Amino acid sequence: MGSREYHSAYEYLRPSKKFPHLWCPGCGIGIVMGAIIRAIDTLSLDKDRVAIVSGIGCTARMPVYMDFNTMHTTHGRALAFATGLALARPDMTVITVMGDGDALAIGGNHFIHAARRNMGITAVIVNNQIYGMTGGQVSPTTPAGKRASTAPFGNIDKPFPVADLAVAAGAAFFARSTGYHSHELERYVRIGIETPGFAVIEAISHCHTTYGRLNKLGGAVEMMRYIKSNSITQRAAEKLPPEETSDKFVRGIFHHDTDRPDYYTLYRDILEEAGGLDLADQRINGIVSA
Amino acid sequence: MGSREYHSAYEYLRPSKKFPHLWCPGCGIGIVMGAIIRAIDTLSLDKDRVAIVSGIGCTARMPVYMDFNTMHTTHGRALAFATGLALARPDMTVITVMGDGDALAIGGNHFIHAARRNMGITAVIVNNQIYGMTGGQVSPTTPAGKRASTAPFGNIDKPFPVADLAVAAGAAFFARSTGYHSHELERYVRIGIETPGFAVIEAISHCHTTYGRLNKLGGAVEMMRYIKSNSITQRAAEKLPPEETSDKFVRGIFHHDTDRPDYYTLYRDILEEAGGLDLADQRINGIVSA
Amino acid sequence: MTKDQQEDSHNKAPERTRLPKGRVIVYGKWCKECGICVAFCPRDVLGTASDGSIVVVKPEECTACRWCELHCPDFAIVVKKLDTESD
Amino acid sequence: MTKDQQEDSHNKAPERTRLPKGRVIVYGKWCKECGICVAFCPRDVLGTASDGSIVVVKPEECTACRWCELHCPDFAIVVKKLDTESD
Amino acid sequence: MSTSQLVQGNEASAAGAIMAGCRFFGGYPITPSTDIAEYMARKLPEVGGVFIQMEDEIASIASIIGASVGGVKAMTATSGPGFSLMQENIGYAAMVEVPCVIVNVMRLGPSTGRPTSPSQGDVMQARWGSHGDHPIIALTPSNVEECFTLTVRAFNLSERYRTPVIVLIDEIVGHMREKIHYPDPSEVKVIDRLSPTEPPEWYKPYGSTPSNVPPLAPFGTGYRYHMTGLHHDEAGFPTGRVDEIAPWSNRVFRKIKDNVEHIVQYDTDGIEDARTVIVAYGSVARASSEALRIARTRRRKVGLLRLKTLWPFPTRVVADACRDARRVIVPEMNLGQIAIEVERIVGDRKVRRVNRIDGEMITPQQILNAMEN
Amino acid sequence: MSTSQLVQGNEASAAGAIMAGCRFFGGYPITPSTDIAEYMARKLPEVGGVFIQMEDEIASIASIIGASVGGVKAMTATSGPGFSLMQENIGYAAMVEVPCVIVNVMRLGPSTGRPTSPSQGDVMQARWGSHGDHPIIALTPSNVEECFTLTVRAFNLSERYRTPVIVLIDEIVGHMREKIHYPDPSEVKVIDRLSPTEPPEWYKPYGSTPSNVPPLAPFGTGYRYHMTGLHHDEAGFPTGRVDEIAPWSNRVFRKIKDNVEHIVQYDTDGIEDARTVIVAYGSVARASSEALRIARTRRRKVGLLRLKTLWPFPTRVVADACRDARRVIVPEMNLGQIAIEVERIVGDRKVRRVNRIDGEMITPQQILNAMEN
Amino acid sequence: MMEKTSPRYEVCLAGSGGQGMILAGIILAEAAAIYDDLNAVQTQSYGPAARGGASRTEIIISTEVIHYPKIIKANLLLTMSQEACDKYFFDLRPDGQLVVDTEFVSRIPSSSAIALPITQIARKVTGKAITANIVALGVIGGASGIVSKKALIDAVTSRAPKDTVEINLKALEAGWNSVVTAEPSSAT
Amino acid sequence: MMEKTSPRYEVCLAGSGGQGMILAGIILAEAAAIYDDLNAVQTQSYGPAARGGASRTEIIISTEVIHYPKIIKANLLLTMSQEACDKYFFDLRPDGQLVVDTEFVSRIPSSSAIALPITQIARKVTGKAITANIVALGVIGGASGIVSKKALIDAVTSRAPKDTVEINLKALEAGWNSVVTAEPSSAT
Ligand SMILES: Cc1ncc(C[n+]2csc(CCOP(=O)(O)OP(=O)(O)O)c2C)c(N)n1
Ligand SMILES: Cc1ncc(C[n+]2csc(CCOP(=O)(O)OP(=O)(O)O)c2C)c(N)n1
Ligand code: SF4
Ligand code: SF4
Ligand code: SF4
Ligand code: SF4
Ligand code: SF4
Ligand code: SF4
Ligand SMILES: [Mg+2]
Ligand SMILES: [Mg+2]
Repeated sequence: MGSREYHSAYEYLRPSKKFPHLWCPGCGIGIVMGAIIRAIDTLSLDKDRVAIVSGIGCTARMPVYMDFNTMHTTHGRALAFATGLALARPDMTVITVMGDGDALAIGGNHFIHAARRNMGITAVIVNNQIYGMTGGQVSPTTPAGKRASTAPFGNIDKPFPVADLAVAAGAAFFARSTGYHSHELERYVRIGIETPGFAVIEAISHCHTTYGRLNKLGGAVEMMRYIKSNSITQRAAEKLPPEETSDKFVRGIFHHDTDRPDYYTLYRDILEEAGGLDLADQRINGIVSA
Repeated sequence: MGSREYHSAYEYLRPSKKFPHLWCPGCGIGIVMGAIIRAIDTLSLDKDRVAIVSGIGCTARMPVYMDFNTMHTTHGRALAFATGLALARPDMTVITVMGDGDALAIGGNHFIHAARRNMGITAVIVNNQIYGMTGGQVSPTTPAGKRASTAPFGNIDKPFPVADLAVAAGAAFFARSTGYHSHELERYVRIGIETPGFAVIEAISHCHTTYGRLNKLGGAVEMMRYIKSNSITQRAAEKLPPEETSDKFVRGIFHHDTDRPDYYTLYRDILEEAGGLDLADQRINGIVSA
Repeated sequence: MTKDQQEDSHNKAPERTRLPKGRVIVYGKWCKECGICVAFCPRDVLGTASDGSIVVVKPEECTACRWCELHCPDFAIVVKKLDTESD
Repeated sequence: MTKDQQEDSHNKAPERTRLPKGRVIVYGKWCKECGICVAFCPRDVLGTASDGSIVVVKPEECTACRWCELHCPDFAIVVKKLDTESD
Repeated sequence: MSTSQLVQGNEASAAGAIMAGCRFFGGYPITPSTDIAEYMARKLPEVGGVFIQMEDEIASIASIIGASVGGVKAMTATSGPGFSLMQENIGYAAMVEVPCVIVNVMRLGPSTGRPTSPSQGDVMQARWGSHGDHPIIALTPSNVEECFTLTVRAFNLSERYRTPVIVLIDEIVGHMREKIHYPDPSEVKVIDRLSPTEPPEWYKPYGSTPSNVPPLAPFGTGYRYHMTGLHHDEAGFPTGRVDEIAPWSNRVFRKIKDNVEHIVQYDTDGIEDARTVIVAYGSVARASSEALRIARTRRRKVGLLRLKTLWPFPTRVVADACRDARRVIVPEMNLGQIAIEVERIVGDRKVRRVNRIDGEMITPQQILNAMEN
Repeated sequence: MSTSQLVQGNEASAAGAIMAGCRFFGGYPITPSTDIAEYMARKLPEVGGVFIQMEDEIASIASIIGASVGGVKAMTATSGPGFSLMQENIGYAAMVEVPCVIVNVMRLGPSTGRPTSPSQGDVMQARWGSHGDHPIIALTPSNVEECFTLTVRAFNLSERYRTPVIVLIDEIVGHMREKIHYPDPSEVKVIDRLSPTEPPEWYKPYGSTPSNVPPLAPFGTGYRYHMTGLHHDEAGFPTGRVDEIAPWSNRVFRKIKDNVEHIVQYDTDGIEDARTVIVAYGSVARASSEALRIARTRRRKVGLLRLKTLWPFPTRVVADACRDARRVIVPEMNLGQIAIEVERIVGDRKVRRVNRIDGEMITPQQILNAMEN
Repeated sequence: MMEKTSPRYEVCLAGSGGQGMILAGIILAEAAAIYDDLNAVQTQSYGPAARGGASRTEIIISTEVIHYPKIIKANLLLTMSQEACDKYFFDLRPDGQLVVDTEFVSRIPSSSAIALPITQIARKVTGKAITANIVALGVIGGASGIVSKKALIDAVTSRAPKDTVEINLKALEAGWNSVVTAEPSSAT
Repeated sequence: MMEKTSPRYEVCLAGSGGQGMILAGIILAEAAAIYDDLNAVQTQSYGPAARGGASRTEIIISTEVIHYPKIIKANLLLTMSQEACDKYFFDLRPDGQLVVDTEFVSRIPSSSAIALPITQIARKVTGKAITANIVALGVIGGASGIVSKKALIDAVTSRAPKDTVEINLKALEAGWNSVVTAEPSSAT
């Protein structure tokens, strides 16, 4: 992506009739999408061998715009579909993009099980702390006390500590950044893709249309400022008492285990023991070269 | 439960035509059931105000035999049913009994969300590391390398670290013991019930009929010995390097937070703010006294 | 068979005289003859008859520790304390 | 409006002369006029016209830092480096 | 609450629920039903009820069954994808005979389909979506007023017959605003489930009674019984005995079948001398009324049978209404679901289906066309 | 594999899948289907395939769709409760037109019911279980041999028509052991989905083609396209345009409807001059055959139409077979599901339903009784 | 009001998401149904959630029972975007009244259209472009005579958040006057 | 074999879970179908999973195509528990043969029953009570003549785990001899 006349992401977009995209003016999802695209570009992955799988939500509309093998599935199930695809086609890079509700409310079970198995998937969660698509309902990452259309008196649920949950469940990699810190985010996505096994990148984003409006946090610009000024690096956070960081967006790599083999690597041992390893490799080659 | 002629659990059982129960000779589930009953007895809870809710599995058959308000629901959903019951009837003590598959495979999402909300439920997981009811399939707690009917080459999935998962998700209490250590187990269940919010007690148990047979671990007696000699207290485990404890059943209280209010306590604030608190209390009294 | 009970100190009953401290009753209709009580009774009070049923073989050894009652998966064993102290 | 860019050191471009280092193109058909680029450009290169559209108001200030390009949610801004070094 | 208001169908349904005594709502947002959850989130706390947004639709339906077992009337609301996820537990509710109400605001399927477009695509699913044979009640409103009244009725039927009741609202009706007048709560007839009067030792939650609807004791009131999705005996305990399984099935089907006359509601417009009868429901019945009006200006003898109860299917009503008709038109925003039942009753030769599954409403003209050829 | 063996129905189905080219199985254990998963866990690794036990049935069906999109033939197996949970994603597979096979070994419902007892209670659910209108194919074997052949056929139909195919096996047939002879793989006709031949720029995964079944490119082969459960245009991208939604529906229903003759399989026994025709399927067809044998010894003119394809419903076949019959008997281990379709076609007056939902098999005698009165 | 030959009057308001068309439709229906005691049904079609895209609401007002709740052929069509104007113009009956906001609609398909800079009026009168929907409501009321001014005022007063009632009434007034003074009601 | 008047012969084996009745049924069906080249269908009914409770298998053997796969009226009923004997005796046809293991069945409802201490024989001959099902198989074979001894031997050999073939064949032999020497086959 050197110097050029066209947008750095252009060759990864589906511009023909898909743009302008459906997101609200200023929505952070587009920024995250840019970071994912640049991460893929940096790794020089073959577009034909990259799959983007999503569930349902504003975030989950991302695949429409990205020129890869793209699959927009059912709400919460992206990782389950991706698991089938990743095991059927270990030659491909499989990335899921999910909203916080998609990944952690209805999709919570697939999330912890994909982590447990260390499935060879990179999961980007766009956490805007709300259900954007359906108009601002409370999500498992809505902070306590914040308002949502289904939490008109303020949220009493405790939000998931996503990093802890992912790591406890078994993810090989967990990092958090924000749309504002798009360079950092890009880097985390890249490391996630490079990590064998299940890598989770939580991208804090803003939904001014619902969350911002309901919580009087202003428009896109104000919310980006808000996220920026409420974010803190993990290193800085470590030096502060927990009370002072509990309502901050702590950025950084929280966990990185490159030693644990991903699921298909272990499955190859079974194939070998059963005598089917060559057949498996042939099958995959057969599909690719057909 | 002083000295008497009849069995200490007798008054909590449904002996008429339900016994002998359906579990295999020597199955550990009955032992765990005894511990739960004694914990309830120790707390002198009113039988009429105790509900036992289960999903589906060998463990989930427990409620049949227990003389409380008992509900055998659908596979994996015990906590979701129990959530409705606990919120409708905060005057009751709601206990769920689930197998490892019931709680953590199909039921994993309800588990982490009940924990996140700190729902006022005590969840006893009978972890026999296998699907007993359906004849020995792999579960999310089957240790790596062990055999199951659907893991004939040995399990390649990593088992969940249940304590870490429960605590990360937000449980107020987590403890682990075994059927062999039934006194300790009883005590943990008691503390769990006393703790406001979501309390998880993992009871390691044996299924010699499936897990034992498939992994050549012998019958009920041999497996109880196996569990006993492979268990270790948390205190002892802390002194050992992680490699030496990774395949042990570590017993103890891993987490106990009595400060965090349970969900309904927080909900009462909403009721108060909306002006419906008295109506809510009246409604509940109305049901009870009708 | 190693004596589990001997390795297991917190189940060990204190040494006493020959007088039984407990009366053990096995309820045959519920007992499934799994052998857990027999294997783990710290005093070898229980045994298996030739037809598989559980019998009290050394009543006098019973310390009324109730291990058997608390671990019988079938609620098929009751231990009655025989000491004179009232409850 | 506080100047975010001034608080934000890692986005601050080094001081240069008046010669623009980048040429900024806003693609009107995709731009939704959200104002992000305007608000955060560290050099105030961009502004909003009276009809809401985004215009380059201080082309000479552009350092080609590409912040705007990387953060435009609509992929509607392109920054072309104008320096003489070949790429 | 007793002057006229301009109210949305979804909101009227939610208001009806509260008026019927609903004090628990467990739900998961989904277009076009979300207004119901949002209304409940605001209003239930005011009346001392509990609103909870669950983690998914499976948990939502489970939570309302749990609440109902605790003695609290409970409801959830969803749309197609969520309704599919609820199927297993709807069957559970039917099996354990626990009252609860499920509102499905139908959008265009299959799958994610077109979330904001109307449809009547889930009518057969309401009947057959869960595995195994079980009876079900499903009601469907045509206007905002009925969103209110039929939701009240859904609760009443559910309590009276100890059964899950489904309210099928098409997106048009759910999102439509009309003037309605909420009745004073004292004017609303509210039915509560029977509680046992016998002492606990004698209580049989699944006993045979003349009405075939045994009383249901709330948990925590001294009746300690067992509830299971396995086939069970009269006391609620699992059974494998054919002579206990068969009576259960007989009873639960009879409790609905014997009361079809009571459960079924419909209205008719000029079917007495009609040569052509339109059988319709939901918003499509309104297109039908308009077609009727126009056809009459052309002196055609047409009538309308408008169904408010879809399940149990009003077989006798349809048979009677169509007996003398030469043509029966069944317009539906699906590919012909109720039409199958109508064909079964009147024979498939008489029936003209008018269908549309592109997310647009059926127009009066389409129905008029079906009268012509 | 080519001598005679005594094989269980479930196992024959699994063996058929592998023979048809299935190389991915994602499943979740449930009685009485678990044998299929267990067989796959042992055998798939031998042939280079992937077996994975997923966390639940929703994930199971999702995983097989994902695998199929990757170009690998895939299957799952379940029973009633799991089948209910799969409904949302079955609709997704129909919407995105991705081939996959779902085996449902039917047990007694509703709900948990009686897991080890047989039933045919999920027949209508197979057709209507997912929300919104969508076509489906469902096959049902009566013996172990057919468990094998119809599973092979399920894959072939699924690949040929780009559609999910459901194999409904009742517990009797699934757990029954009979002698069968596995064919040599070379004798088995295996159909693979069409892959595109045009260059990627021209490829339309949902384009209109004469067959109505556009080719499906596996992911990762140079055709980068989009797949969505929203209504979509020919290229696969979401659309809200009526003129793009309607053609999709037309095409997917036509791809099945136009090929009903090819999809439908059945056999008949003496229906030519029968006054009484039995329409049956699954294990109940065997009770029917026995009843037929006995009735003939009594010189009765009875015939049997045995269905191997339930959906699309063989309307013409049933109409033809029953045209001259005075009575049509439909015995089912449910409360009358296929009977509804038969009544729709032949009129409800002719039809005698013979039903049983207590977990016991229908006996020849019950069917004989239905001939008498 | 409602002094038409047909008892049924069909209104369609169309624009982009965020322009408040649906709220305007609700207020119009409420004015007719509650304050003028007519019958009214309001329906809407819209894209996914709150994001841009086309948004459209239909209001049927009648002295009689309203069966069909959707437009058959509109008596009045207000469009606030070119896309909506192009797309929905054919839903207008030949003698129907088209109203456009000239800020967004430049190609006007009818010579008898009421073409006003609605959003500009809003900006001018209230300083807020988002009150354009209320200006539009005034225009519709004034142009069609289908609801009384008083009913509109009451409806706006009851629906608008307390602290915005004043500016919204200003917007309404401005809209109403823009047609009642500018040109006679085109409703026949 | 199969020299009956009716081509169809129905066998029912019933006992408690864990007694291996279903496996015995499978071996019998396999002996008939594979090694004697007859037709055979084996079905089963059982409670939840591996735990106790009643367990029952039905085997239909025929020279012709087998339609109905279940027993109509059994030609032979073997019961290894009193409960099973009480419950299933009425499924036996009047001229059918009852076989009971006297270790478990004391109340025998038929005077023409073959009553043998099957499990005891197993214990005696092989030292393992779990081979009782194979002894029973021998009894059935010997008593009914429905399958050849060779077929049974082949079937047992192929189904039994390698290291247990020998003791299982011993059990089979013992069962077979117990009836063939003890009393003539009761099959007519
Ligand atoms: C089974 C099912 N339930 C509910 C919905 C409705 N729905 C669509 S998106 C969504 C949540 C969106 O929130 P999130 O995942 O955080 O994504 P965002 O829109 O915020 O990016 C919901 C509940 C659905 N489509 N399917
Ligand atoms: C929806 C659904 N899926 C699958 C099953 C089948 N099933 C019954 S119990 C069980 C698992 C039992 O394992 P676990 O929860 O560990 O309990 P255990 O029997 O070991 O106590 C399964 C998969 C079911 N009943 N319902
Ligand atoms: S609703 Fe929120 S998340 Fe969705 S596009 Fe708009 S700003 Fe983004
Ligand atoms: S199968 Fe296992 S878990 Fe189930 S009752 Fe038997 S021993 Fe217990
Ligand atoms: S532990 Fe209980 S069931 Fe087992 S042998 Fe002893 S008394 Fe019998
Ligand atoms: S109470 Fe039981 S375990 Fe203890 S000594 Fe007596 S018999 Fe043994
Ligand atoms: S950030 Fe992009 S969309 Fe927003 S105003 Fe700037 S160019 Fe336009
Ligand atoms: S590249 Fe963009 S952000 Fe950077 S100075 Fe130039 S206009 Fe501003
Ligand atoms: Mg979100
Ligand atoms: Mg288990």
